Amino acid sequence: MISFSVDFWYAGIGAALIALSLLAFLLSKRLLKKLLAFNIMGSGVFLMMVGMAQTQNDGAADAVPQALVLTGIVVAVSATALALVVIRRFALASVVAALAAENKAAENDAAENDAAEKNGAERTGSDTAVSDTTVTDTALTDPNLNKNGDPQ
Amino acid sequence: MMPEFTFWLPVVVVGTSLLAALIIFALPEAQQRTRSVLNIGAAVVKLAIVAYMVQLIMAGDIAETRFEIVPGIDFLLRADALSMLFAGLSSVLWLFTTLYAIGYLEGSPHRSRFFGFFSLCVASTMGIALAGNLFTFLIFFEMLTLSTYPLVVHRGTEASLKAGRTYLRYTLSGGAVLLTAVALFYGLFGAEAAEFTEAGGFQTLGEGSEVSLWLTILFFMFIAGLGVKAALVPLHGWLPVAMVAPAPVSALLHAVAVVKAGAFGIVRVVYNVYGIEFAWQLGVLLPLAILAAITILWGSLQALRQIELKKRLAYSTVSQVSYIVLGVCLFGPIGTIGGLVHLLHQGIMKVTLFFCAGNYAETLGIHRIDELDGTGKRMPLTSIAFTIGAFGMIGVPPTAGFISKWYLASGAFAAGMNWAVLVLIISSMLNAAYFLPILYRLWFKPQKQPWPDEQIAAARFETHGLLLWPVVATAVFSIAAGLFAAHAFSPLTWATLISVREYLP
Amino acid sequence: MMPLLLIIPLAWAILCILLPQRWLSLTIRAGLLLQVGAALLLTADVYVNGPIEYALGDWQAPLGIALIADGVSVTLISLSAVVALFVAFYAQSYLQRYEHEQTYFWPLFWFLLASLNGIWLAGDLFNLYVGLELLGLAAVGMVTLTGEKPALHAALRYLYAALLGSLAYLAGVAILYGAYGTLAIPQLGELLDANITTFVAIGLISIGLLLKTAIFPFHYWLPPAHGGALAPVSALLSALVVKASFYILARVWLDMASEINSHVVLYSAAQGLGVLGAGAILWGSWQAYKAAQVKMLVAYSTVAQLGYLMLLFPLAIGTTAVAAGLAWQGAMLHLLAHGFAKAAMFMSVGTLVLAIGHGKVNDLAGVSHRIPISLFAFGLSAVSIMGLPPSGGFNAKWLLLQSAMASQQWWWFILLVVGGLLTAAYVFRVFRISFVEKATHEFSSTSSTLDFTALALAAIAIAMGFFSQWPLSLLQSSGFQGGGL
Amino acid sequence: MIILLVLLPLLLAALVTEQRVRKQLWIFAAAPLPMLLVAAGYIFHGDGLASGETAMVLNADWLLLGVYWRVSGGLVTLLAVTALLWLLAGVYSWQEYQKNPGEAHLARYLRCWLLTLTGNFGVLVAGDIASFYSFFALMTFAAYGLVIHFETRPALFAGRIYIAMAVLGEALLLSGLLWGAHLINDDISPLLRELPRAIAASEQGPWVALLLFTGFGVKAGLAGLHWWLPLAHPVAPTPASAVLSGAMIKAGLVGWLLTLPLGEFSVMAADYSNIAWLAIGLGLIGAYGAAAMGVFAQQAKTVLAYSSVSQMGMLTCMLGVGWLYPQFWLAIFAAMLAFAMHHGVNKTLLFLGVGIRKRIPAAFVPLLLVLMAIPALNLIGLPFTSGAYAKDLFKAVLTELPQPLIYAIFSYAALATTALILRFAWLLR
Repeated sequence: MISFSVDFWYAGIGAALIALSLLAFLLSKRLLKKLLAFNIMGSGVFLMMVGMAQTQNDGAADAVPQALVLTGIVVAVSATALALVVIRRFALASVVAALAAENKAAENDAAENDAAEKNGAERTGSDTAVSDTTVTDTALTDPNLNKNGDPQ
Repeated sequence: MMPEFTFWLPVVVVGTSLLAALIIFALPEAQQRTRSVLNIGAAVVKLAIVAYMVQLIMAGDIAETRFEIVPGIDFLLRADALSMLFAGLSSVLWLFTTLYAIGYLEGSPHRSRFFGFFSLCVASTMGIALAGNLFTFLIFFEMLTLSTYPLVVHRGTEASLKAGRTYLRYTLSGGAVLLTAVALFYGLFGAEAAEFTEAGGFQTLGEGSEVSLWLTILFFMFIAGLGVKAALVPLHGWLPVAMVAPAPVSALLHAVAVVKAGAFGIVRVVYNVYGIEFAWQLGVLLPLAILAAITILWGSLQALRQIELKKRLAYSTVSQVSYIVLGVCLFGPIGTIGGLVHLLHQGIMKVTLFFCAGNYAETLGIHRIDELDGTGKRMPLTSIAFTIGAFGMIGVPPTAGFISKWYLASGAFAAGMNWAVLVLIISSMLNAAYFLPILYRLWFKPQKQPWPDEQIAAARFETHGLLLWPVVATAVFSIAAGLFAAHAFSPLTWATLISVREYLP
Repeated sequence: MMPLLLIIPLAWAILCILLPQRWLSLTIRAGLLLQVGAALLLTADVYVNGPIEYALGDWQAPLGIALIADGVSVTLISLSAVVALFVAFYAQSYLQRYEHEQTYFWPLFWFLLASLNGIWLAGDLFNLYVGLELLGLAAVGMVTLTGEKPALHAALRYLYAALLGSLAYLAGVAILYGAYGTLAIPQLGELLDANITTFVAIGLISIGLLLKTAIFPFHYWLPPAHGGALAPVSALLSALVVKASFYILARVWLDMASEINSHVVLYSAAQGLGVLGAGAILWGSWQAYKAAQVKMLVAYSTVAQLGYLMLLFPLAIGTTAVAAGLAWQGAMLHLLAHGFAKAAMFMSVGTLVLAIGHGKVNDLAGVSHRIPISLFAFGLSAVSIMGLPPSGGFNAKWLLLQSAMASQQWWWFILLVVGGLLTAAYVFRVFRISFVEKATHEFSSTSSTLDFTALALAAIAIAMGFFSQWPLSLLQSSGFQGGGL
Repeated sequence: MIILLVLLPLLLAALVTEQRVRKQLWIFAAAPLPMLLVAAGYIFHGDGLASGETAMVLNADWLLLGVYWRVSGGLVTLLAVTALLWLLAGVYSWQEYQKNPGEAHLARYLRCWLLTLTGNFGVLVAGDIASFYSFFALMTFAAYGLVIHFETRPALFAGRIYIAMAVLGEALLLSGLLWGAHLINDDISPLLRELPRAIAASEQGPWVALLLFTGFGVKAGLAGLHWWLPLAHPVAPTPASAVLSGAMIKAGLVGWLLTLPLGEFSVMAADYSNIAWLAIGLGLIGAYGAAAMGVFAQQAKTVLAYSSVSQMGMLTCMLGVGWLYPQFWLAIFAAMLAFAMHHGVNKTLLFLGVGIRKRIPAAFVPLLLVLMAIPALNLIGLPFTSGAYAKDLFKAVLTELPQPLIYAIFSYAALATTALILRFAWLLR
């Protein structure tokens, strides 16, 4: 019987969900978007797990997949919590780092200007315009793709 | 003989220097006295045990340590006649080199590190000597590379680091080739064929063409792997470059440890793995003899061109070690004796020469040959030792070199390889060509300019005691080894004992 | 006895959170000794009377959680117990400078240990999933400890890779459960037949595990994570964490799919895994040779060494029983030797960087006579990593060589030999610099426990060169063998 | 006891030191004395040694490769003469350096002198090949010290040529001896006396004989290999060149006599006629060529050097003839020995005369010239002189041989020697 019983529908939708969220996960650069995609993918897997299982012992409710899905959900929630904390801490750290970079740049300019006055060369004070990259924006982009070289 | 007692002898021999190495590493730099006592103590203990084992072997007994290390393969340390030859040489010369090194490195930095790796290096040489099968031999062969690298780069200058890099490039790739050969050998012929037996394991093998093809390929892979350390011609590049190391290191490397390990490996492979008769039937000995001959002549020619004393001695080592390889290829007991006895004689003579070079460098700051004028008068004892060593290298009687050249030549005649005698004679003349001018400068030329940098003034003796007496001792040894060659305890008799057992199927 | 191995670490994790600072070091030491004692007792038990089954709360399969302790898992338990012991001693003196990190390090350390033991003992796929997740979260937590931007950045990359991997793994498990109705590995072993669903399931599980083991194409997260973390953290990560997912991969391929893995699809997939391994060796060695930071060098070395482990699959699947047996022993011995050696290497490098203050390879000038013992520990561990005798690494390489020869797969033979040389290339970079005479930085003194713990682990790696017979005979008695010995 | 005689000079050499060498000059004379007395004792008193018999045998198989030294009948006279010559030269140098002690490098000279002396005695005494070659090498290398004693530019040049030729000679000699030793192939330390029989017995014999002939030829001033002789003698101190010419050249001859398959051995397997003819040819070329070059020499000692080469040429010719006709070998052997001793003694006297000529006041010069006329005439071979006696011995044998041509050339060689002696007298006036 190849008629699409209800369970296969669940499994099919689960698979579709997984595919879509995987796509979103890989393409997006923003950290939160990736996290959301991960959660959707998780629920897709759980849906598939429940859907697939029904076909075993002809319709009677089978406890095992339920238990598995429950544990899966618990694990997914804890993983998301950890991810959120780390993203927040990461954003904070990159703001701090950006500011530090800014004042270091400022100090260099000050040193240059003094040096310029000291050796009397008239130079147009081209203070380095702080590139107005929105600090929060860079912080939240996807760590996989941004290219700021070695962690050190 | 209680079997239990002889089980532990080989391990103790290797263990003494390992233990010494570990303790010395832990010793802080300042405790110079304890370190020297420990060094010399370990050397003496090792010498005593080796002497006892020699006496044991004479009685026909076998001291053996065996336990399974990898499924199907044993870690085997066995003291047979051939291993005692090499073990005896290294333990005697290690004692002298330690004394010399203590004197040579007086007041220089990082001596704990130096002596640690120094004893580690000798532990691996002992391991190589006592290895009972190819697997154990490979273990200690690689350990030797690792323990000698820090000695080569001991000074930490740019030149020694570059030398270390070349040294590694050669020895590690050689090690890789050897690993492949040993792995293939174990894979194809199993563990018992890889065990060193007195007359080699292969006479019985049927003449399957496919098998003998594999055996030939493996033979030349063994030679390539071992040839790096034995400084056969295309693979000798590291030897002259490693001359940057301090004198005791180049003495130990070139006279005892590294170079001899390679030659000893080739002796083991030809005699105890393949068996001389089978190797002769296989027809692999002739190309090896030709390669050795080329190395002999090439080494001597290169030595002529060198202006630095240690570089010239290095190239002379390249050519002298190939005498051993040539001796191995002379199919016949006399040729074997010649090869084996030269293993010892070259060790003793070359150590003397390097010690003298070290003395000249340390006392008068002489590194180049043209600075040697008139040193005969300033440092008579060292120069006499150098003269004895040089005459030994040329093969002038009654030095030890003459005995080995005598046996090599007679072996060559016996094996019908007359061209080998020609090679020996030409090489002796080349040796004369690059050693006699040095002797001429030592004795017959007056001192032109003041010494480059004279560190040790000429007190009652020409230089520091610890530098002088090892040189004199090894010089006396090389004369005694020649003069009393036929004596019961001489290296020659021991080599005859080995070769008799090789040819007694 | 077996649940003790889970209970002790979990209990100690909680203790470490609750206890005030003063009693912390004492309790940790007690916990460690208990842990090692339990591991050794279990090993003896398994060695004497073979594998043991234990159903938690005696719920039978398929619902209940079954713990299986056979030769392999017991060996790995003792590996993790011993490595954890030395890393803990190292961490106690290493973390004195990091007050803030100290408080969070220890709970995570015990969680990590608990999850590791969970994985080694797990009998069914879902248990493995839970263990994997707990392990991943603990590891990520540890990587974030320092709180600086690069560490957080690396932790995020690691987290996302881990999550992606575990979801793929879960999908595979779901399909398997859907198709066969059970998740216990022994039962699945009998039920599996070579059809498309099984291949897809195994494929998904493998991709998930490859991501978590950071094998060549998926290795991007490992170097920044292991390189950037604190020394004890990176030691634990490199030595144990990446091995757990490899262990599961080996169980899936060689134990669960042992009957069907001679099928052409799986056979060629195994060769594919081998190619990935080869890629890992070449790429990892090349990157290590180029790395400027010494910690990054050691991290890339891990990537390369994991490549050797992947050679287990092409050598053990679809080959004669002898070749498979040799490959299995070689891989397991390599896993053990690499565990000890890499932990020692990371610890010694950590001490060196701590003493110098700078992390670049060129800053190590003149280290050989100022911090000799750490460098000596680095040397000994390097000997095992390079696979030079007399070390555990060499015996492992030897067994893999023999297996490659027995199964006539000469390309792996050549790869193994060349791999050794490549490793030597980047290891001797460090040695070359350390022997330079004049130091470029002044050295702050470090406590000697740092040196001696690293030296102890390195010595074990070298000693395995002589005594590799004990673990190998232990593996003999394990329930499953690659290709059935 | 014999070991004491041979190694005594070696021990004395060890005693010589820089500071006390002035007072140790007596060693020059003392070193050869005991060997001379013993050898003389054997010749004159007691039963005397028949040629085959050996005395004072030393057999130490633990030394070197099994050492066997003996004083054999044939060589004991040569040993006595060599010891005598070394004594004469020793006394001369003792007196000479007694007068002007300011000589530079005296200790080194004395040590080289004693080492060369040991080598020379050793060559005559050694019975086994290894020690024979050892002493031969010792003599060759130590003589270098004598040749370049004054360290003038020509002396250094002569030294360089001497060493180059010596090394070449040693190489040829060593390969010959080794090949011969292999042919004996009984045990590892073969004896010299078994060499001729082994060489004769094997078919590679001619090659080995050629190697030995040329190897010893360098020392014996064979034509073509003699270049070092006329260079070394004039630059060396007088006693040194006296000994070089008188005693050491004979070592080459002794080598031939001991090793080459002469006499009853030469008829065995291969035929050696072509080598014999080579010897005769080179001998005669040497005799006449050296004389021709000697006549134009500028210095007295160079003339004497060329005269030595020419005399050795005649000896080589005798050897060649003896080799060709084995049945006459014993007679020729006796003639060669007589000729060698005669030449040794007279040549040494002439050399010493040249030395004395410079040292004594003008009044005594005519007396000296008269005294030196005796050895000079001896060399020319005037009737009733030792030269004539030796040559007649040989000529007696030659007459019975079917070789009229060699007889003629050989007798005319006396003319060449006379020309040389006249040139020598002219230079000395």
